[in-house]
Amino acid sequence: MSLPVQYVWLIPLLPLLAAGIGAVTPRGGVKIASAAAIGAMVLGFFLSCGALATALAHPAAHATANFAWFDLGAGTLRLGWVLDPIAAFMLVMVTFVGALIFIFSTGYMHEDERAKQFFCFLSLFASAMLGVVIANSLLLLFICWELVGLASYLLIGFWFHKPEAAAAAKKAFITTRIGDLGLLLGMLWLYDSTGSLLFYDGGHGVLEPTAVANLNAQLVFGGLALSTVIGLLIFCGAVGKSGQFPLHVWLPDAMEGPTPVSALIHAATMVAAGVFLMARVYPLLTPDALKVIAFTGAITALMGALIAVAQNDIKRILAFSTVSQLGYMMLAIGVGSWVAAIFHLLTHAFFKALLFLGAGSVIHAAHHEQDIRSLGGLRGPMKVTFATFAIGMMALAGVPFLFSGFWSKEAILHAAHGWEVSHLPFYMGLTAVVLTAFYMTRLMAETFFGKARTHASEHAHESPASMTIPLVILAVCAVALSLLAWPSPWLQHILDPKAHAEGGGAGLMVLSIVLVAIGIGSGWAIYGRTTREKATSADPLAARVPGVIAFLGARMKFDELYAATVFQLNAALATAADLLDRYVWDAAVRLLAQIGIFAGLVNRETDEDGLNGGFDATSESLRDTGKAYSRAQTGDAHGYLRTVAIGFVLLVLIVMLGGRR
Amino acid sequence: MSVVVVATSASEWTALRVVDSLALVATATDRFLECAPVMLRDAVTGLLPDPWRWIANGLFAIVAIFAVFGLLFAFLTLAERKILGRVQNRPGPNRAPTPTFPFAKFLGKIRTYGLAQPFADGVKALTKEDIVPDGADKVLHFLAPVALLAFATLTLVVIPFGRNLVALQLDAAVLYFFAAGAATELAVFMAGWASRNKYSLLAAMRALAQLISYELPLLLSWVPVVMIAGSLSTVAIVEAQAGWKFGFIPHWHVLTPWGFAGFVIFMVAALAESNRSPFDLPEAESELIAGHLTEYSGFKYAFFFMAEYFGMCALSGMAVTLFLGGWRAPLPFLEFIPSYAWFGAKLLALILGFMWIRATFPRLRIDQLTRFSWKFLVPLALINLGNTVVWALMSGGSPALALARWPVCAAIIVVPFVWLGRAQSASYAPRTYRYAA
Amino acid sequence: MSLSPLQLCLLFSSALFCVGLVGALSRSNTILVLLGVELMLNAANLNFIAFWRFSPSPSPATGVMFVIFSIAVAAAEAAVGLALVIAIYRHQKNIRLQEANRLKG
Amino acid sequence: MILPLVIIALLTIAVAAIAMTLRNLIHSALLLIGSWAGIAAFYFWAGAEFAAFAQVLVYVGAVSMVVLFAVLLTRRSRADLEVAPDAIGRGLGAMLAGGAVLGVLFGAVFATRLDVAPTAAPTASVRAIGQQLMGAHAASLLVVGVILTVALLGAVVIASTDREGGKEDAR
Amino acid sequence: MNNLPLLSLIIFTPWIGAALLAFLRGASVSVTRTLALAFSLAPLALGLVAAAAFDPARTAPQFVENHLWISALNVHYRLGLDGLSLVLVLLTGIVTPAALLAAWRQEHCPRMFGALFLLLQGAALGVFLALDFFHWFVFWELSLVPAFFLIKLWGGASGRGDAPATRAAYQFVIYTIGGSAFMLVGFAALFVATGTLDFHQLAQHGADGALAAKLGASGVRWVFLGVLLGLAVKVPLWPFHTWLPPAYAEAPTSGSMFLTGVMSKMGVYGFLRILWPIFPAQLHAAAPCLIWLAVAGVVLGAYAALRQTDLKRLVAYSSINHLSYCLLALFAVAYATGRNGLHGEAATAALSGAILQMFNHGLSAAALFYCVGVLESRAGGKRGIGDFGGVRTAAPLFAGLCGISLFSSLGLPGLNGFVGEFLIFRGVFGLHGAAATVACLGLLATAIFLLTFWQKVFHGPLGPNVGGALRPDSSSATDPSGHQAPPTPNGFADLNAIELAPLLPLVVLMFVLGVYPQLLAGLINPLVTSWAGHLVLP
Repeated sequence: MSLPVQYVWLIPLLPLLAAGIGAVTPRGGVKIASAAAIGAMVLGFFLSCGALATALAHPAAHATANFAWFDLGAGTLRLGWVLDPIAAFMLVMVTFVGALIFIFSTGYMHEDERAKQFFCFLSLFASAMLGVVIANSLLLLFICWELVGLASYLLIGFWFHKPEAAAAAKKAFITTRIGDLGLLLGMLWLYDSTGSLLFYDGGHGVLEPTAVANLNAQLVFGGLALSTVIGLLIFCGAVGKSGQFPLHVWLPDAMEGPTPVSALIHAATMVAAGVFLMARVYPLLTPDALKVIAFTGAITALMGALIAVAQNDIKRILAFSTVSQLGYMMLAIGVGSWVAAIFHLLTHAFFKALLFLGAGSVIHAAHHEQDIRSLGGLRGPMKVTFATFAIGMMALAGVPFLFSGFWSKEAILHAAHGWEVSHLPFYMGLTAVVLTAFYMTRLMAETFFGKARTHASEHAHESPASMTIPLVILAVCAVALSLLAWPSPWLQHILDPKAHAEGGGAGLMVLSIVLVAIGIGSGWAIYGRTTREKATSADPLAARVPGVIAFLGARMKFDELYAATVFQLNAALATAADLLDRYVWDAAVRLLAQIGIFAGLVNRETDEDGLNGGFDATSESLRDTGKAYSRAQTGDAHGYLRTVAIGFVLLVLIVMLGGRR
Repeated sequence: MSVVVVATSASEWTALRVVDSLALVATATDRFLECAPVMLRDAVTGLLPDPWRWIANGLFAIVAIFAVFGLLFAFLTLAERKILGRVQNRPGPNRAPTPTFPFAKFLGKIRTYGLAQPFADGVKALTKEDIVPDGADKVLHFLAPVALLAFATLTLVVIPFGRNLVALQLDAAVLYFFAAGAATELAVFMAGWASRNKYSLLAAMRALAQLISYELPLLLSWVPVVMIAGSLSTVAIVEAQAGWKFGFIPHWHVLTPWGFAGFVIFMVAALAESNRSPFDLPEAESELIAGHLTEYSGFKYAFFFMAEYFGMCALSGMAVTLFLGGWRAPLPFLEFIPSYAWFGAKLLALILGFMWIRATFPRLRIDQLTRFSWKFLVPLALINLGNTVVWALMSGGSPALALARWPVCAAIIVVPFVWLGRAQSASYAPRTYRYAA
Repeated sequence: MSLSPLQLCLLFSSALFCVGLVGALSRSNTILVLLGVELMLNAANLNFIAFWRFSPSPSPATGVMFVIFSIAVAAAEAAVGLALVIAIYRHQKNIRLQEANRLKG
Repeated sequence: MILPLVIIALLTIAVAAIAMTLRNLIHSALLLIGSWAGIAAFYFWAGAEFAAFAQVLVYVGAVSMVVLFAVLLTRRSRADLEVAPDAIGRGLGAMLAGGAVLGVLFGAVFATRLDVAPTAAPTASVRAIGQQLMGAHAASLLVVGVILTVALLGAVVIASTDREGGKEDAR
Repeated sequence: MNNLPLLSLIIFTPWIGAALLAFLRGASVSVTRTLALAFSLAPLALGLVAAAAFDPARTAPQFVENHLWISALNVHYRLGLDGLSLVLVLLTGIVTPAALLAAWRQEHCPRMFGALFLLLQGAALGVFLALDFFHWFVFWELSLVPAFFLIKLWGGASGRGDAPATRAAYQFVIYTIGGSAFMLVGFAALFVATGTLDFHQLAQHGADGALAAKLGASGVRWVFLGVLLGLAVKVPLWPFHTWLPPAYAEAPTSGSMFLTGVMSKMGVYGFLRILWPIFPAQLHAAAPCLIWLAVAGVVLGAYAALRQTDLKRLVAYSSINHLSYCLLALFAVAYATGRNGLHGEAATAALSGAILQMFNHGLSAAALFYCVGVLESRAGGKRGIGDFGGVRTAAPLFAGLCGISLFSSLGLPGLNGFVGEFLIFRGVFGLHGAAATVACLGLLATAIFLLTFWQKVFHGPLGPNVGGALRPDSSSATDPSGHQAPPTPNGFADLNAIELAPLLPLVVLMFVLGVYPQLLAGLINPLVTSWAGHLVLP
């Protein structure tokens, strides 16, 4: 079974149709909407497998199908699809994880009366995301990218009657849009300098050597190559979408959305789109640009891990962990191993989706209690959730050998270690490894061990099969994805056959295993051995270093910082614009108007006295003349007719006699 | 297949051109049945010298029309009574015995579903006393039925009853038809006024108001046909409807949005013009006894009756000609049936429709009647006129445009129809059933 | 002297015109006056047709055209005129023309 | 070809003259309709088929109805239809004026040499008339259309009652 | 069919309708409304006929009607249709019926309202089709009259005209007339110099430098400034925009729809049809300054919108912002004219974008004004941004459609707004990169204020005018789970069929044009390409 690139558009079309069906079904039609959505995803998954088969047949080729969108000038504006291994892997991942999360949602959302809309939005999202993956044009990618943002906006704000949700949705949209402006500018610049936006176009695409060489050759301000500037502008978009420092602030707030959304969009797929984008445009990226990317990624990884340590909301912890992991991926791209980034992207998608869904299962069971301090002891009643969550946790923490996360993380660290420019990102990454293991252990310990600390967690029960089955499948995958890298680095060969995997990473591997052990051990020592008694009792870590934890707990005060700077600036600009209108331009207009009114007053005075008098007299005489003539009107119709007849006779006589003469 | 008409003589009566079958180009359908009427005529008149021949032809046509439609009238009255009877769950006339004069002794009375009823009625009408009221305007009282019948008969002259079967082929035949038809109003008025009976006079006034009101939609409804066919000649209009699209959809005007609308308007107006129920206000028996017929009896009364049926036949025939493809067969393989049979079938179908309507609809009030005409039919007919223009404008272009004109034109007429209908029914208070459940 | 057909037509129309004129002048009933006027109009129309009929080159049907327009205008005139009659009747309860002289100067 | 003309002319004039003198309004109106029909017959004789039908349609079909309606609407009893005899003086004046006009017209007709050669009757086919109407006379046609519309509306407005409510139809 | 004066029909059909309505004194309300609607739809139908017969490949005006009108002044009645006109004619054809439908429930003298509206429509169509300054100007000024009465008599919070509405109407009319007076003087000078008022001939004079030779360099400059002023006020170009927010805010909903949907396009059309072809050199000289005015309109317009509390004013400012994009595109093209190495492709993109943006903005802004109008009518005349909340709970359908319009307005890909904006930015970036970069700020601010609008009005718990007080208990809104949607209130009804009618076609078009912009691009592309191919200075 294989799916040629000409038909690859079917894959995003299916969920789009499902979204359409969802949109037009009446309010109660949850069954129809969910069936359509799941069906579309499952079918899409099979098609994606076909696409993968096609792509794997010629791993080095970028099969494209370009088409004209509309006439522009002498030519047309062209868009297109591309099918290569990276896209195919993404397709399979998105459809597979998506299908599972959709199934999970039927259980999770079954109480919500707007669930039908939920599936509609989810399908819309899936469609747009698949579009991002297979777009062969930066413009088409941007279009789908924005649509992904819209779907994310709608889903974060799904419970829009909660003001926090509405605000979080808006924040997410605006923050990512800031990044998107960079992307837009980069795109415009790219278009302007190459005349095309197609990635691959038989030698004319922007990612192909001719265009890249051309871009590298052009220098703009500061001696930077044009491609550096464009690459960094595009990276802005990725920063916004993938929650990189400094635009990461929206991602934790986005957890206001329903948990499946967090799993699908804000863990597995959409936030990874930024990484995917950078991997896609990797040929454009110059070493200068890569430096920026690497450091941004490293900072993000470390920062996310640090903040996660001090969070209490189960979803927030996972959210910051996502930020941190995305940082890893960016780091991988920055240090030149985009394959490692994609590998981590894939594994992360599975185990983070698993974790989120597990968290969703917990939340669902605990009647929407999300604070880990209030949970506890769920190991007993929720055995399946516990087991799968533990697998996810171990994959994320990088427990060696058995879990896919270990391999992908290892690949990144390996690449970072081999980066010639600086070793600083590598050390930051290592620190984050320890922290990751630590906070995940804390999360496990607080949530599943110890005893139930609130009423909600006491009465927790295992979730229905529609929720647990996806968990199990994802857990299996979280383990099985190790096969991509081990026993042989298969993915590496497929994606980037030219680069050869360097051997001799054994020492590094040992180091990271030790670090993971330290993280888990310290976590267990602090939180696992002596579990919390009451929901309100103090955090053991916070008791030791209260200032640091408070600072981290407040998410390093980024929101406050932005509120004090960017928001203030924005508001000031708005006020200035408004005041300018009201008191400068409008006042000028009013002044002119007053001058005009004054001139009119003067004019009226002269007119009334001077000019109007003469007309009255003339009119009077005209009226008298009219009176005199009206007497001829006798009112006798016969008389008129008679007069006419006699007049006619006279006229004829005059003419005839006159004619004789 | 075109009808070539050659002027029969150089007389000044060139406008009156009687179709001469000998001058016709032989058509593909020269089967015996198809040509039978014309051959019959030629058998009678063919031997006469040329100047007399067309007069004889004319006379023949007159006789034929009177014979055919007289008989048709007779049996239509019977059909109407029978149909009304069936609708009202009673048998209708079924007892008139068939005269079996020479063999009466052997056969006794044979009752053949009342088939002899018309003749019985005829005899009765002939033998009845002819009553003229004392104060009546005697001349007009006498003239009215005669004039009415004369005008009604005149209209039949220009209808092509079949291939080559038109008594008088005029350039402005449609105009002629309605000019002659308009004169019938006068006769109705004369009857009502001459009777010196207040009910009759009221009926005459009503008839006048009604006929004027419905003259307009009637005229407007066929203007589109004339526009599309490009001719006022009935023969040419039938020609314009020749042929089949895709080989099975006839090019009848009724099968277009404007044509359908025009047909419906035409039929409604025709109902009113021929004083048929539910527009039979001039002879509303529950209010006006028998309207303008009150003071008539005997054969004058029968004349009125005859004129009514003639008028009905004429209007239906015109509707068939204008909208239903005239004497043309609906499907190509049905062309073997002679053209006049098709015409007759369509005519009868329409007349039966008249009867069905009479049996089922309640009578309108006079204000409802006029309002219906002025506020519903006339605007609709005018819109249909514009609609036809749109149709014609869109017909020249691409196939897509030609396809698009269907929904467009349908919408142009359906939307006003719905809306005017709503406005129309909104102007009446909702009917309350005070004594019925 | 022998009359040409055209002259005959013209005499016909003149006679009709005068009949209408006399009617319009002599009758006091407004409706009859109006009818007289109509008759005069028709007589005028006769001339158009007659001249068209006997003109040397009658191919452009100008005379007919005139008559058609004239008929249309006459119809309008009749409608308005009779509406006026009804208005007069409503106003003065009879339709004697000589009494309808309120607007005299 | 003269004979039909003479017959038509005499009949028409006679009918019109009788109509103008009758005292019964209805009879007057009906006879006038007859004279209009006679005029239509003249048109037919002259070959103006279309004009003839138009004459019948408009005069016999429509104007006559309006006239009869007006007659019936403007009387209160049957006796009203018998018009009171008109003043002798006005009748005399009318005859004088009419006679003068007649004399002048006849004089003009006789005095002018109009013996054109008799030609074959011209024909005005409907198509030709239609093309002229839509072509050369399109503007006039539009104007006439407007006039008719205005006249219709005007007639309705003039004849409708001024009473409050005013919802009843004018006709 | 070829002899049919199609363009005259397009212009005068609404006027016939207006005359008819003016005389139908006794007609019932529904009759008048339907008549008005039908006559306003007629230009759309005729426009579609024109579009069907239109040959996009020919860049010269088509369906030309040319009659000598006033021979003494060499004034011709000259109409013609090219891609630009066609797009705007279609836009007018769409927006006007929608606006009339929006006023379907309007009870205050609907007959006059409809007549004025049809008058307005005809005038706007005339502006888009005229090829001679004389009657172009007649149509231009004539459009002000009905607009004035619409604002004055039906504007304000009561819908019957009040003091602020009157003030806004006067300001609007006097400001605009003031601007066009300068334009008239300018054209008078042109006529004296060249003896013609034909746009095409004037453009030729302008292109080959004959104009400058006849009028003198400074003379041309003054004339240019006069015409510029007239058009700039109409669009409006920042800082001549202060009439716009009050006028749009005080106009009745349908009036705002038309004002923003069609009348604002008249100004941009004037720039494209008159100013640019006749004064290419002058515009080029002024462009460095004008570009920054347009950028100011983009950015400051958006930021000023951020500060508005009146929803109508907010949307009005968004109009300033969006129209400034069109001008930005044009000025950038004028700026780059004659420069070496000019990208014809960029100019094409900018001009196409400007035209598409005109159409798209017409749709989305009309839809947004309509949505605000619905809110206003539901809340009894209140339209503060804080007067609502949670409308999406109460009226999901309305919220959905309004949201689509809103996202179309902020340029979400997949909806129509994106295509135009992308093309404009693509063009402007190639022609004047700095301006494009700064203008990007406008995109951001647009997103912020539109989403704030959406959040405050539609999201959150039920607000004061949405039946919030009717809710039995307020605890469910703060329910952390969010699983329990609050009970549906009965204070704020969702859209009914009649209210849906104006919005739905607009929204459908947004989708269609967003996905398949070729529908419009195909009509204008050859024209724009030929423009971009003749970018030379005299």
